[in-house]
Parts: sequence; structure tokens; C-alpha cells
Amino acid sequence: MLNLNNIEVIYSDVILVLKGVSLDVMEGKIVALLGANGAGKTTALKAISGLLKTELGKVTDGNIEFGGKIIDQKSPEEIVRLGIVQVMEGRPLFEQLTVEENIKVGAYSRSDTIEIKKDMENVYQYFPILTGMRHRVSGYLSGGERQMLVMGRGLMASPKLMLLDEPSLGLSPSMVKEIFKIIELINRENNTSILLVEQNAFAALSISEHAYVMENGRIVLDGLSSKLKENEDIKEFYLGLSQVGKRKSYKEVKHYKRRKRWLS
Amino acid sequence: MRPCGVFDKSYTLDIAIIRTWQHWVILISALILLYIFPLFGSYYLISLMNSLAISVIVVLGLQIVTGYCGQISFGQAAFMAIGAFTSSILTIKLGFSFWIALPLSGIVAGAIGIIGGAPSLRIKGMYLAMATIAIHFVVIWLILHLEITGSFKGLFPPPPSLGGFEFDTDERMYYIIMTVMFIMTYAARNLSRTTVGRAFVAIRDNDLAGEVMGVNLYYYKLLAFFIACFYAGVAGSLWAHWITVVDCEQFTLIHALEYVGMLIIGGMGSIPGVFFGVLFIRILNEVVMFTSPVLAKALPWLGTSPAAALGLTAFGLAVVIFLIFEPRGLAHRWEIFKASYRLYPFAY
Amino acid sequence: MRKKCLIFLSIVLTICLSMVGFSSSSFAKEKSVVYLSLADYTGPIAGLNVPADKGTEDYIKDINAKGGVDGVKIKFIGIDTRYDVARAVSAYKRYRRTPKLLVVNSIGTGIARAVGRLLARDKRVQLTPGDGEFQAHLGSTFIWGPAYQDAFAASMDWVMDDWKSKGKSGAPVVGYLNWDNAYGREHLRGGKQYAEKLGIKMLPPEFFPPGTLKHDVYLTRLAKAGANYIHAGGIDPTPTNVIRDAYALGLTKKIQFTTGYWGPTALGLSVHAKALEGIVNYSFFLRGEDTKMNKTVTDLWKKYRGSLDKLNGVYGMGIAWGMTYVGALKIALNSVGYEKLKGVDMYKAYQGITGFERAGIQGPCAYASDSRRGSREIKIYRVKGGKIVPITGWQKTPDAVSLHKF
Amino acid sequence: MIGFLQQAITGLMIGSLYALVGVAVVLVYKSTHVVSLAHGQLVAFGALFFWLFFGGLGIPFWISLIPAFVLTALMGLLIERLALRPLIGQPLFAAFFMTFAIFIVLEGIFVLYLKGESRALPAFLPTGNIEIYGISMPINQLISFFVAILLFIALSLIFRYTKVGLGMRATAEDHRLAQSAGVNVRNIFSYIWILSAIVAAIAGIATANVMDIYYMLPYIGINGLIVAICGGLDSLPGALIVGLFLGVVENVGAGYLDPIVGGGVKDVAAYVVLLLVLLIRPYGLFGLVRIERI
Repeated sequence: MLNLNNIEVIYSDVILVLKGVSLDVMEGKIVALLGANGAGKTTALKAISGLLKTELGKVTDGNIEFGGKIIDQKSPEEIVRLGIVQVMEGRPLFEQLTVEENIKVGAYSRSDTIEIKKDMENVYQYFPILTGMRHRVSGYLSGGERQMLVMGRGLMASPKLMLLDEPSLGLSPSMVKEIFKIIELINRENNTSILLVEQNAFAALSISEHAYVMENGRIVLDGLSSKLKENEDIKEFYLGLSQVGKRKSYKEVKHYKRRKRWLS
Repeated sequence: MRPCGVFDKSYTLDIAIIRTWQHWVILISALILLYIFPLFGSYYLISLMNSLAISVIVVLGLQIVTGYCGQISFGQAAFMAIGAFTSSILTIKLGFSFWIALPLSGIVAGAIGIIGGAPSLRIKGMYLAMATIAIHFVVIWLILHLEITGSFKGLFPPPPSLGGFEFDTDERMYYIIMTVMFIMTYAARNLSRTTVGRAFVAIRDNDLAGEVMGVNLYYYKLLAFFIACFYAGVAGSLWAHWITVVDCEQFTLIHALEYVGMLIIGGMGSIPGVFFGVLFIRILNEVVMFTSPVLAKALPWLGTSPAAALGLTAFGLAVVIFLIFEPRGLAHRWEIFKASYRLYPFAY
Repeated sequence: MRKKCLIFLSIVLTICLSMVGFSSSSFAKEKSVVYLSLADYTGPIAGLNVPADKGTEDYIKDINAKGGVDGVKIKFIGIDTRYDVARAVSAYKRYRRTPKLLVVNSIGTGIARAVGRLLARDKRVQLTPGDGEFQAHLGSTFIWGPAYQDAFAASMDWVMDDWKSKGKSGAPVVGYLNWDNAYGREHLRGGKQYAEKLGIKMLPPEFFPPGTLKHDVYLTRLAKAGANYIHAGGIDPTPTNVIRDAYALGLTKKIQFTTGYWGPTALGLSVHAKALEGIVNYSFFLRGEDTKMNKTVTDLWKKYRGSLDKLNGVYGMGIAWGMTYVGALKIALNSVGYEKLKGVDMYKAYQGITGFERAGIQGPCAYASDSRRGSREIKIYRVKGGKIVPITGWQKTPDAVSLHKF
Repeated sequence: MIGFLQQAITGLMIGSLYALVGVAVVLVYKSTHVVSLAHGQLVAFGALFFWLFFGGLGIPFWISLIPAFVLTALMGLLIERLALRPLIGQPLFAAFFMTFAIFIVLEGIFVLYLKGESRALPAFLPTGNIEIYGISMPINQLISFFVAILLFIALSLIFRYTKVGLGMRATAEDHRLAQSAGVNVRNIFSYIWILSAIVAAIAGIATANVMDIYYMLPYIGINGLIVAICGGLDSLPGALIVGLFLGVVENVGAGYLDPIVGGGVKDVAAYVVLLLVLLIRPYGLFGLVRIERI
């Protein structure tokens, strides 16, 4: 459904961030995108959702295809209309707006009032906590509530593809569990494809079907999540397990890292 | 960008304002040309040069507070008024000579500028800009309503004199104004490479970060206002003794806006930019002045004399065009030109 | 984009420069003298200057068309100063060394004072509005008509007459409302003393900044202090605006408003005829219906401007300036000839033009070696039925300038 | 006491006009983060356009409102498109200077058109005064006062209950976030400028109704800016309250201080208020304090 074909992204005409990234997201599937900080995961998401343009970034090579249409020159709101919603990192909210208004903004690109009402009820079903705070100003929500609100807002655009950027960041383990449960639920019930960027590789690999690993602006590894989970390197770096399942010391990791690289 | 083959072999050389002998030649010949200008320049050109130089001094001050220190000020015209009136009061009522009144009026304007700059400690950006506009009106109102400033009648300061020699014509004033302008330019140019200048730039780029790094915000912000208003005060004093009549109708908000426009067109944070900006706006003004009678004849619906209206529009449009197409001002163009000249025939 | 912009700018610049060349080369080789008008054509006093300078310009055009003054053509230059002293000074400096620049008409009290010093040094004639200080100091400045204070004093005479004719006893209370600048205060320097000598009770004067949009505060204060008459100053449309506000407050019924020379002209009348009904206006030049009766004025207006409906009384004043200038030029040319003609000669000529008649637009010229007054007569008008009609004939103004120590 | 109340009520009437201009400035700031002086000219040109149709051509009141609004809105739109949009991404004060420059450009055109004359709108509101407890109020000013209040309520309703209003509020918070939520931010900018230009035009017509179209009319924009800044720039109720307050301060100040200091208080009252507000509460009386991070 979504294909990134060898895209290259440059910020303010100088900084080359993505150096030829290709990835595919199939319809109705959850795809995970893993990688260290600064690998270019968020940039890839922004390239898809069109938000790059607001940050002086540009897709200079390759193209992004969504449902057969090339979308890399489209504006963010057009892309939303096509059915791609990005749930940004850091859970940004419209803090002066109430919870309900925040959710309503999510449906801004739609004009089918009845459907919107239905979707709104749907969102409240997914996130029952939000029902009680409908008219509260959203700036005072807690981290987990914010994450739910942000995802709920994303859902309101009735997306075919959701780009989730680190939904588990800074949440308690139980909350992370809940969030991931809901992600799966959304995927299953609405048949929404999900591209998930995560640091919590274990959780991401558990719910996703397919996964990509990025480093330094390149995709360095990809495959079925179940397979990747078994991959030694992944275990090393993302799951924090040594070959025999023991924790390794930091020193060894450094040593190993210097020695072995996937690329370059 | 250094010319090819010129290297700085010592720190002194690195921070020198004038680096090569070619610079010296250009500087000295330009100075000579400047000083012998009255011998062949027409009367009108000399008076234009005088007003240009006074504007340059005012905009230099603005460059320091806005271009270097990042504190937007629309109060320059008001502080010029303070300088002009201080100088007039000192010479007329207290019998000071012009030569003492000139720096004193700068200091008085600077001191009042510190009060005027006080809001900058709490606010910045357009809040500060609006505050300086407010200060402008309050200052002008005070001048109009105080007895000592001659109230609505204005004051008539005498032309400066030195040992019986009266600087009472534009040609004679020219030398004083040019010399003062030269000194002020040198001082401003020098300032930008000292600790103070660097502190200003730090405050401009990020005042909080600057404070964390040990720049005393209050001190340097107020210092920037003091210097800017000092410049304005000196310019005001020169203006007063050149025109020999001051009243507050000479210092309006439009003038203050014009100074800021000059700064934008010239380029923020650059001393040569000040000259470019002042020249550009003044020449534009004169061109409009000259062409408007012709235009009025060609297009009768423009009215009897559209000069003022067209002048405003031309000035505004110039600022608009520069903000869109060349936000770094003429100084930036000048740098590009210099660099390409030095590197010729290579591209870089 | 940038390139286009540069090209555009350079085209504009070349056009402008060529125009500069064109306009400077058009200084004729024929015998000509220059009349410079530093006037505000677009600011607060434009309502006065534009029609007035049109009058001068048309009159000069007419004289030139008839072959000039003894073969000498007059060049009229009007500079828009926008009520800005700095601009006026630099504009004068531009023309300071122009040969045969004899007279500078500097409109605006602040401008007159700033440029006046330069003109005195250059020994050139300066014409200026009714600022009494010049009369008191006798520089090389001549005022257009009676000084402001003289005319104000004359209006106080009328106030006393009016008060008595209404059969009221006691002293009338007069309020004064004017601009917060030099011009606005000039009337009182001498005028106040005169009024008090007559036994009029003057309220503390009210001043407001030029360009104020609403005048309710001042008007209500004066009304509350019991003013029977209010002098509304400023230059049209300011007095019109003041009276408009008074009308909205319902004050015009109780209080008689008076205005000065620059009070409601055709401009104000065309905008607020209803509010202005009944107000009194004193003037040293013909205005309103009187202007339309004056053949000189109407002929010139018809010739250059068209329909009489839009004729403004101030246009006539402009013609009077032109007439005085031509009259003085004749005297000067007779005495020294064209080649030697200088500002000083014109200065002497202006002093010697005493009693000069200007087609009845203004009283006989009162310029003399000890007088700077353009005339000493004023006429009092009243707005009736949307028209400015005279209610008195020419009256001689008292000398109020001498009552103030300048 | 009656005198004081009279002054205050007169001030309120004038203040409602300031408030309208302030509201127009706040509208633009809220969504685009541009502090605009150009609104002074929108006010003046709004009044001028209305005069052209109503006074000049003699078209009935309600019909001539339409072209006046359309033309002013077009002007607002052009300012946004041609001058401010290219500045996106540049420092905030570039946009601030830009509005100053636009103010000057339009000032030139305005002055060129008026040539120092003034234009009065034919009376379209009933004239005369109402007297309540000895306080007289001109009816036309009273009407424009209520128009201002109604307009303010209408704007608040638009903001609260319509989709576009929601989009505007969302845009005001965070441009990027709004974009990612599918709000067409550029369209919102255009709508905002149109809306605020229409508010400015209404302010212009209301102002011109009591004070004529005069060369000083655009300078009401500075008062509007003061109102907006004192109110906190992003608060509509703030603009309303401060606007009314400023009108009262000006009038009462002029009424009681003028005889003491010798006139001209009206000229500086607004600026003194601004300075005081900025010194006491730098981000306005009703504004949100933004926390700055390095």
C-alpha cells in the first residue's frame, strides 16, 4: 500500500539525512521501524506525512507511493486526506483546547458529520478514560492520557495508514502494555495499517508483522518480525540480550560495536 | 573572506580593522575626497551630505542596539530630539560652548536612554518595539509640555564657533559633521570586535543562553541602549546646531520608522550596511522628490504635489522588497560582491 | 525572481534618473524668476494649501501666458513638506542657491520659523501665515494678512457686539480650542490681553494634538465652564471636525462657535454643512459666496479648473499672493532691472507696496518698512443655509500684537 | 460624579472602536503569530471603500457593505499572500517590520487619494442623543458600541462552535501539529486575514461614522496594536476589555489631567498605559505566559 522507493532527504539544502531508504507497508499490517536515536526514523515518517516541508526538508530523490499515487510533493493536509496520519513523537496536543475539541480537530479533513459522530464514539470506546474528561482542557492530561488522546485524534481522520512515532516513550510498563494492546486492536478492527517507530523493540517486534532496522539514514536490515526477533544482532542491540541470553557488559558492547557493522 | 595571499600572522593582525596597505590607501583617499568635497560639491549636495551624515550617526546607534544587541528600538527619533534640545538648552540657557554641549547631549540622551531601555529587561521582540514607540510619544509630549525646552516655540541654538570662527554655513558645518561621523563610525566598528560587541551578539542570538554563559544581561542591554541613545543624542546636537532651530515637530514617528527602514535595507549587524541603507533611502527620497513634479504633470490625478505620498509608498515598498528578497540587506550583497571580486576569476 | 527584481529596480532607477535630467534641463534660458512654495499638500493643513497654491499657480500661469512681467516669466515651484520641518528645511536648501529665487512662501508656523532664519540670512522674502511674532520682530518675513492675534481681537469685538445686540448683560464667556502647537497658541499672545481689556471672560484655553479624531472632552469641558462663545481653531478640516463633534453633542444650539481664517472652507462645508449651520467665521480674504461674486477669481477658476461649485475661498487667497508677488516684482524690476535683481530688492519692493489693491480679494496691502501685515481688514461671515455669507463689510483689525511682549 | 460618568461613557464608546481594531489584530496574531500594524490601513481603507459605494455612488447601506467587505478582505488576503507568506520561517520581527512597511505603503496611497481632504459618511444611523440620569449618549455611537459587542460575541461563537473556528484555534496553538492533523494551515491563514480584514472594515465604518475619513484615521491602528498588546495578544476578551478601558482612560485622563498639565493628555494616555502594562505584566493583562527554553 505504501512504498518508499529509495528516497533521499536533505534538510536546508545541506544536511543529507536519509540516504536511500526503501520500505513497504502492506495493507492491514503492522510494520515496525527500529533504529538508534538519530538514525532517521522520524525523518522517514515526516517524509511520508509531508511535514518535512515545514522544516526546510526536501525529498530530493526517489519517491513515495501511497495506493498507487505519488505523494512526496503533496502538502501535509492533502496527505491526511488521502488517509495517512502521523501521530507525532512527544504527544503534542492543542493544549488550550479541550479533549473533545482535540479529537474533533482530528476529523478536520472530513466533512461527513454522521460518520464523524460515530468515529468519535468509537474513539471513546477505545480509550474509555477520555470519556470522563471530555470537557477538560487537554494541557493538564498525564502522559498516558495524552498518548491516548493523540492516537484518538489520529484515528478521527479515519486513516488507512497510521504512522506512530514512539508511542511508548516515557510511559509506565503497564501503560505501554495497554497502548500496544490498543494498537493491535485498531489494526485488527479497522484494518488500519500501522507503521510503528519504536525504541521498545521487543514490544514492537511482538505486535508487528514485518520490521525494518535503520542506521545512519539507511535501512540496514529487514524481514519478518518473528525472524528478526531471532537475529543475533537485533538481540544484541535492541533487545539487550547476549548470544546466550545473558546481559553483556557495556565495555563489551563498545568493543563489539567497533568491530562489527552491517554496512559501510 | 581574506584576499588571496593575505594571511594573518598574529592576533593583532587578525582583529585589525584595516588589514592591508590597499585598505589604507582606499581609506585615506576616501577621507581626502570627503574633506575636499565642499570645494567642488554644489550647495545642495553639501547640505544633503550633512543630513546624510547625521542620519548615519543615528542609524549607527540603532545598528548597535538592534543589529548587534537585538533589541528593537523605534525610539531613535525621540532620543535625537533629546540630544537636540539638551544641546540647545546647554548652549543658549547655560552658556556652554558647542564643543562641550556635543558630548554632553550625547551623555544626557544616553542616560535617558537607559531609562527608556529599562523595559528591555523584562520584555523583548515586538513588545519592546511597541514600548519604544510609546517612549517616543511620551518623550515628544514631555518636550512639548516642559517650559525649559521652549515648549511649542522651540529653541534657536547658535551655530558652533571656534576661536571666533563661526561654523554658520553648511560648508563649514560639513567639516564638523563629517569628523564626528568618522569618529563615531570608527568607534562603532571597533565596538563590534570587543568583549562588549561579542556580548551584544550573544544577547541578540539567544539572550537566555548568553546569560547562562555569563553575560550580564541587564548590564549589557542597558549599555546597548546607552550607546544607541548616545549616538542619537550626538546626532541630535549636530542637527540642532546645523539647522539652528529645534522644535519637536522635527522628530516624528515616521522619522523613527525611516531609521529602522534604513537599517533593514542596509543590513543588520553590519557597519557598512548603515551607510548603504542611509544612502539608499535618501537617494530614493530625492529621486521621488525630483520625479514627482514630472509624474504629476503626466498623471494629473496624482494631485498637485504627490511627492510626500509617493515618497512614503516608495520607502515602504523598498522595505517590503528587501524583507522578501534580501532580508540580510545591501551589506550582504556587498559582501558577496567583495568576495567574488577577490576570487575572480575563480568561482570560489 | 531576484534577477527580475534587480532588472525592475534598475529600470525604475534609469527612468528616474532620466527624469531628473529632464526636469533640471527644463530650467528655461529665458528670463525667469522663481517663486517657491513650501507647503503641506498631504498632511494636516493640506486642505488649506492645495487650493491656495492652485490659486497662485493659476494666477502665475495666466501672467506667463500674457507674456510675463515685463518679459520676465515666473516659475512656480511647490514642494510638499508634509508638515515636517526637517523636510521643509532640506527642501529649501535644495533651492537655496537657485538664481532669482526671490520669495519663499512657507506655510506652517513651525516651518516658517525654521526656514525663516535661513531666509533672513539669505536676505530673501518669506511669506508666512498670520504669525504675529514676525510682525513684532520684523525680519524679512511678511505675513499674508493681519496677524492671528489682530484678527482674533477683531472677532472679540464682534463677540461683544453680538452679546450686546442679543440684549444680554454681563460679560460673555469665551472658550478657546486649538491645536497643541505653535500655531494654536499664537492667537492668544496678545489676543487674550485684548479680549480681557474688552471685559470678556476668557476660559483656560484647550489644546489638542493635530489630527485628533474626536474632541468631545474639550468641548464638554468648555461647555461646562459656561462658555457662550467658542473659538474653534485648527486648519480645515479640523475646525469642521470640532464643530461636527459639538453638533453631535448638541452644543451648537447653545454656544456660538467662531472660527479663524482657516475655519470651514468649501471643503468642510461640503462634508458637514448641517453641523456648521450658524457658525461665524472671520477672514481677511473673500470666502464663500463673496468669492463667487469676485470676477477675477471666478474667471481664473473657470479658465483653469472648471465648474464653480467646487470653488474654494482659499483659492482667492492664493491669487492674492500671486498678485502681491507680481506687484512687488514690477517694482523691483523697475528699480534695478532683471540682471541685478536679488532677494534684497524684492524685500525692498515688498516694503514699498503699501496700499496695493488686489481686486478686492483682500484689503489693501499694509506691507511697509514698519509693518509686515498683508492687510488690516477682516470680514465676518456666517454659515447660512449651507453657504458662507458675509454679515459685515471690511473691518479694520485692532493691533493686538503690541499687547504681548514677544 | 455625573461628569465623571459622562466622560467614562464617552470613553467607552470610543473604546469600543479601539477594541474592534484590537480584536482584528488579535485574530491575526492568534493564528499566524504576526503582530500587525497594517490593520490601521485596513480600517482606513475599509471605511474608504464603504464611502466610495455608500457616499460616492449612493448605493443603499446594506448593499454597499458587501463590496466594502469584499474589497477590504481582498486587501487583507493580498497582504497575507504577497507580503507575509514569503516570510514564513524568518524571525518574527521580520513579519513585524513587514506590517510596518505595508502600513507605510498604504499610508502613501491613502494620503495620495485623500489629498488632505476628508470624507464624511452620509448619516446612516439615527442622530441625536439619549439622556439617562443626566448622561447624554449620541445614538449613533451607542449603536456602534453595541455593534462592537455583538461582533465580539459573534467572533467568540465562530471560534467556539464552528469547524473553521476550531481549525483556527488549532492553528493558533501549533502550525505543524495542525497540519499533521489535516488542517490546511495556509487556508486558515487566508481565512483569518479575511475575517480580520472584515472586522477592521467594520471598525473603519463605525469610526468613520463618528469621526470622518481623515488622514489620521489609519493611526487608530497603533491604538489597536496597543490594545492587543495590553490585552495579551492572543486573548479576544482581553482585547475587548482593554479596548474599552483604554477609551475610558483616554477620555477621563484628558478630562481631569489636561487642565493640570496643559493639554495633550489624550495623545499620550494610551502609550503611558502601554508602558505601565508592559512593566507590570510583560505579556499583557490577559495573555498566556509562554515559557521559554534554551
